[in-house]
Amino acid sequence: MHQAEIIFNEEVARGIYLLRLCADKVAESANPGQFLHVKCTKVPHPLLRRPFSIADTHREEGTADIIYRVVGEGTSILSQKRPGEVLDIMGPLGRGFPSPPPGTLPLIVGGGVGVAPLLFLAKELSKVAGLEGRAFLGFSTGREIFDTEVFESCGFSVELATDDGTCGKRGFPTELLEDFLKGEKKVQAVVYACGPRMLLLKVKEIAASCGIPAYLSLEERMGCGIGACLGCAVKSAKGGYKKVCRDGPVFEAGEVEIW
Amino acid sequence: MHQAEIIFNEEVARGIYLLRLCADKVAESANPGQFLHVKCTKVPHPLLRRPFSIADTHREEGTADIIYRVVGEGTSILSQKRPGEVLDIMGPLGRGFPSPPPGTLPLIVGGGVGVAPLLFLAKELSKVAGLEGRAFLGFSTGREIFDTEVFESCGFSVELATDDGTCGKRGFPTELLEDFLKGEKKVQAVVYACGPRMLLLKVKEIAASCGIPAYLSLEERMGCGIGACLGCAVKSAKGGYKKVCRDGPVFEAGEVEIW
Amino acid sequence: MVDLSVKIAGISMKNPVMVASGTFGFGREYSRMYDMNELGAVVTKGITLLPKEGNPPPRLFETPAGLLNSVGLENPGVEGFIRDEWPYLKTLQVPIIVNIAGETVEEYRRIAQRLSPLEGISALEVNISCPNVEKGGMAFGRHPDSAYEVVRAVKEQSPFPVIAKLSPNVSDIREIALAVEEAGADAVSLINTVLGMAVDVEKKRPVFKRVFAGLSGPAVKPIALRMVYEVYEAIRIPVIGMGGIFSWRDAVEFILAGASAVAVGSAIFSDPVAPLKIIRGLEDYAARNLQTRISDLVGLAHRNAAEF
Amino acid sequence: MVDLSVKIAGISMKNPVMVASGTFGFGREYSRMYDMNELGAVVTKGITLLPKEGNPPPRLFETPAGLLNSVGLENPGVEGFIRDEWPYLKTLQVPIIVNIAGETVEEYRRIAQRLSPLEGISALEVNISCPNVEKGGMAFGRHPDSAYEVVRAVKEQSPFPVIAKLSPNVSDIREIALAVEEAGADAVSLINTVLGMAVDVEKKRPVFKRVFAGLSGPAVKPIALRMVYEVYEAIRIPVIGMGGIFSWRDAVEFILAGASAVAVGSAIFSDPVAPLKIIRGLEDYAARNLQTRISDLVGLAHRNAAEF
Ligand SMILES: Cc1cc2nc3c(=O)[nH]c(=O)nc-3n(C[C@H](O)[C@H](O)[C@H](O)COP(=O)(O)OP(=O)(O)OC[C@H]3O[C@@H](n4cnc5c(N)ncnc54)[C@H](O)[C@@H]3O)c2cc1C
Ligand SMILES: Cc1cc2nc3c(=O)[nH]c(=O)nc-3n(C[C@H](O)[C@H](O)[C@H](O)COP(=O)(O)OP(=O)(O)OC[C@H]3O[C@@H](n4cnc5c(N)ncnc54)[C@H](O)[C@@H]3O)c2cc1C
Ligand SMILES: Cc1cc2nc3c(=O)[nH]c(=O)nc-3n(C[C@H](O)[C@H](O)[C@H](O)COP(=O)(O)O)c2cc1C
Ligand SMILES: Cc1cc2nc3c(=O)[nH]c(=O)nc-3n(C[C@H](O)[C@H](O)[C@H](O)COP(=O)(O)O)c2cc1C
Ligand code: FES
Ligand code: FES
Repeated sequence: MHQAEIIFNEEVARGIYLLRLCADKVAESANPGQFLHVKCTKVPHPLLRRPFSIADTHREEGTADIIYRVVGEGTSILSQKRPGEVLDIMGPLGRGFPSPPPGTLPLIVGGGVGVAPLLFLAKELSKVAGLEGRAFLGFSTGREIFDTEVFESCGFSVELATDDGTCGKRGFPTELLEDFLKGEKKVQAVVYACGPRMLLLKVKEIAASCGIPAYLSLEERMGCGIGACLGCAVKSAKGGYKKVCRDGPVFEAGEVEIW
Repeated sequence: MHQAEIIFNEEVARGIYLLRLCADKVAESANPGQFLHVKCTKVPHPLLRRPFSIADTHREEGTADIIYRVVGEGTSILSQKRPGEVLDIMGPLGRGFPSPPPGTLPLIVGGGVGVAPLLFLAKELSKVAGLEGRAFLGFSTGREIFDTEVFESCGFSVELATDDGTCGKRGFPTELLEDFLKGEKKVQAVVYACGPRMLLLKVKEIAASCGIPAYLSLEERMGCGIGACLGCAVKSAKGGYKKVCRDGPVFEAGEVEIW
Repeated sequence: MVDLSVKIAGISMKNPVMVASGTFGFGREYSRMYDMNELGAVVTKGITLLPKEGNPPPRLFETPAGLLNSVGLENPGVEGFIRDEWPYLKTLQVPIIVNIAGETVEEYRRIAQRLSPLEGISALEVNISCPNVEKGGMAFGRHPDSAYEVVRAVKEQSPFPVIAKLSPNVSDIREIALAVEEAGADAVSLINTVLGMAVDVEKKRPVFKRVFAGLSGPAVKPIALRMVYEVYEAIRIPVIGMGGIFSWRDAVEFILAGASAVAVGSAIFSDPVAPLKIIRGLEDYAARNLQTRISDLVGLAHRNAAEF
Repeated sequence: MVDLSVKIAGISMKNPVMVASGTFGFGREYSRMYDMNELGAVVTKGITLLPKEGNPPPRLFETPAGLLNSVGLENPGVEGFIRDEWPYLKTLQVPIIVNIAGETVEEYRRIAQRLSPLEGISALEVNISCPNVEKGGMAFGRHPDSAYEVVRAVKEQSPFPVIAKLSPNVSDIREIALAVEEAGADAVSLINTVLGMAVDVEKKRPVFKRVFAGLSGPAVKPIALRMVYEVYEAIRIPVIGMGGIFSWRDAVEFILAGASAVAVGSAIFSDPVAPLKIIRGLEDYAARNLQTRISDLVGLAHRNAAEF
């Protein structure tokens, strides 16, 4: 647990906010795919913390970013916080994305605000000299697109899709992934995905049918955030349940059942 | 019910805020002693509105003021609101202070933030040409004093008391009232009081023993604010209960039991 | 166009949103704020045989997302009601449901009798669940036998439909619901307040003189919803759902759980026009979900539970 | 200096603040965040005879100032507990209370038997109040006879003090408290979660697969407090109070209402160090109120209620 001062908290695309925290412990140790568990209020309602993926860190400045969409009470309270206010956070929590084996092509698939942890991933991967990758990113509409240029600056070639066709291809980023994989026979690749459940389901299918590994960042309602309450269950492929907060949020696609 | 824009909301003394609303309906019709029932949040907690006495109105500008002390969740939420935000208010509600009969001397006794409705009263009374009055005001400490000069500009001579003696006499404003009344035999006066329960109790006693009428502004926990829920009961001298929101908040001291 | 009208226990309402007893007085208080005829029905404050002065202050205490009340059924008595409140109420175009309470079965019977000539009453709501009085009230609603007796007695006297208002402070609310159904109730309404309390840590004593008080508001919604769901499966007469309804979403939850109509109580204190907003929200919801009649949504969660 | 220590049911605790079962796992999860030895006691997640995989997601749902859970007693079973969790727990300097649950009286008996050699267990907490399982759990806690039977069986087997954890989903919790006292319980703890539910208005079905779930958090505090107050008057064994404790004020309310110790549950999710803050708050409160022993505050609200 840390008390982290807010440095920046602004709308970066329609309904999407970037929040930058002064949190050197997080900046030092966070891995892409890990999350922060954020207390939005001091009063007894809403009761629970909110989990958000870490979207970036700056070790030198000791800062960490999250990018969130305003969807309910917690995120709307968050969006009203101003620089200088202090946020109570837990983290970095959970297990993040594994690095790709040398020589494999990282394929990133992100939907909406699910792009957030993939930004951090891309930045980390770009530290490997000469790394190239592909990013397939989907948004509802042009006005909700954010930060796609970051992927480009990290050495990823970016393809876009929007639900309404206002930008990039009309459709889903999984279709872009499929098209790409159809073209490349026997590519040594690994998929990293985050987004709505349907997206993850589709990525799992595609990866399985192409015989390449896929790492998915899952979401589940959370209580403790650290494996104590057993609230954030997801069905394990081997029977029983994994906990998103402790065993994930990133899982190898074959480990879990997505329904 | 009105949606009233906040024009001003600042700390005017330690822990005491002045909030000015753009609310022409209130400004037109409010009488001193009436109150506004203010919704502090849209979410289900805290559930109830908060009642605050009207501390001033400006008919020309269409504004109304409340002055509040931050004591709990509702007032602390209020204190964070900024100009431009819109507040949902009901009011003016309740029955205010009656005017003094011609020729009677108005004696104002206020304690702490209880001074708020008395400011409005003093301003209204000052509209009667040549009116003179006395104001006995008490505060915990010097740093919590606000707006006493307003009473002076309204033709009241002001005497101060503080609990800790940092300003004016060390003690309570009711002692100032007592001292004054001791000096003036058979004065034709009427007392207006607002403040903590002990203050009201004492004022009631003093006024009774001097045979002068006293009007007290009471506080009780409120639900509806308009007489529907029967929540804000105060024991009537005649048996049964009066409702602070509908029959008050201002009562003639003899009407109610203060315990 | 969505048809919001519902008919329950013989009462035709233009929409399923009522105001809960005790939170809307006798209507008059809110009449200056909006047109009450837009409501589905108005339920009056509880009426007893003789006037009741109610409990000493404090009567209200706020809790997390909730409200404790110990009003203690302050009311003008049935004669006072007929003299002072009914003349106004009967001019309204909205169904009026009169909530009644007694300390003995005989008292319930006599109130019902005394009200029976009042043409224009749409139904009696029999409060066997008030936790804030010394005698009667909730005591009747905690046992199937006494609940049966009270409802039976009222039903015998009343030319109007009878709604039994149930207490949540029981092990198994279905038992009570079955008993009042058997006694002839035309509908049940639930929940009344949950027995709770608060302690004043400075004075080191209970906040309320009567120690216990009734908890209402959003805090109790999950409990109320569960009870509506349970009761819907147990009985055949319609269920009127209430307890913590704050927004149209809450109202939809109750309807899907089995409520044919809903009542808004404590939320009115937060927003007097909450019932009207909820009516509009219901209409939009039904339209979005391609329902032409709101009544088609009643109990849908039961049918869909199987699909999990 | 305030003496915060309490001794209840033979357990010596350095302060009266425990963590509630199921909200603190087996302690280890929080051990990196602070020194657990500062707590009054640690209560483990509920243990069953055989491992239990728990309920399918979703298992949690937030409600106004509250939380519904349908974890379904996921746990490694008593053997798994002894193998994987006990070695760590026994190294702690804080009293460990093991929470146990079963589907039959026989299961409770066997778990108690299996745990009896574990030197260092401070007490067993017998969960007869879990609403999230198909069999057993709350079913036992809703009737005095079955509550008696379970507690009796555990008490016969257990060399450790036995705490009976009561369900709030009953008409009269005093009846159950009396039954478990008679069965030999050394203390009671209350409340477990209140039976509630939520409906997904988009999917038009219950949020939880098992439909009903357990409500905890500040929303239920007034209910829990009332039950502690009731039970304190009914029995002579000590009461451990819980349900919605969020701040030291809440803890004080429970203590004044009659709790000899308190447990913090859901609030830990909001703030893992809430229990520590509450301990400090209690200490300050006692000092401010010129109490040298926290135990002198227990039940004070009863004595002061008369003074109203
Ligand atoms: C590991 C993880 C990482 C996440 N990363 C991000 C991110 O980077 N950016 C972002 O915008 N969102 C992210 N989410 C989703 C985010 O947690 C929810 O949008 C947020 O909790 C909604 O809170 P609310 O109060 O605004 O909404 P409400 O709907 O009012 O929340 C009600 C309750 O449901 C929970 N909840 C609602 N939606 C979700 C969800 N999708 N997943 C889990 N719990 C939910 C809330 O936490 C809360 O307990 C992540 C979720 C998880 C589990
Ligand atoms: C007619 C009337 C006029 C008032 N005028 C003023 C004013 O001009 N300035 C001012 O600072 N205060 C005034 N008060 C008191 C003010 O309403 C409370 O200070 C405020 O409600 C506290 O809210 P909270 O959420 O900050 O405190 P909390 O203690 O968290 O409130 C909890 C609950 O208790 C109620 N409550 C707490 N204190 C009081 C109180 N003293 N009287 C009534 N209800 C209370 C709240 O409304 C709320 O429902 C007035 C009260 C009444 C009845
Ligand atoms: C202040 C107050 C007074 C009430 N008075 C009555 C009453 O007289 N008769 C009755 O049957 N219910 C009474 N109730 C209970 C409500 O009608 C309703 O059942 C309960 O409050 C739950 O709904 P809510 O959470 O929407 O308020 C009262 C509730 C409140 C808050
Ligand atoms: C996620 C969760 C899991 C729980 N698991 C158990 C359990 O295994 N055994 C038990 O007796 N109580 C269990 N409880 C109930 C708590 O111990 C406690 O009685 C209840 O939550 C009320 O306290 P609170 O409002 O402080 O959370 C659980 C509660 C929660 C929220
Ligand atoms: S959130 Fe508690 S175990 Fe994952
Ligand atoms: S607050 Fe409802 S009657 Fe006064």
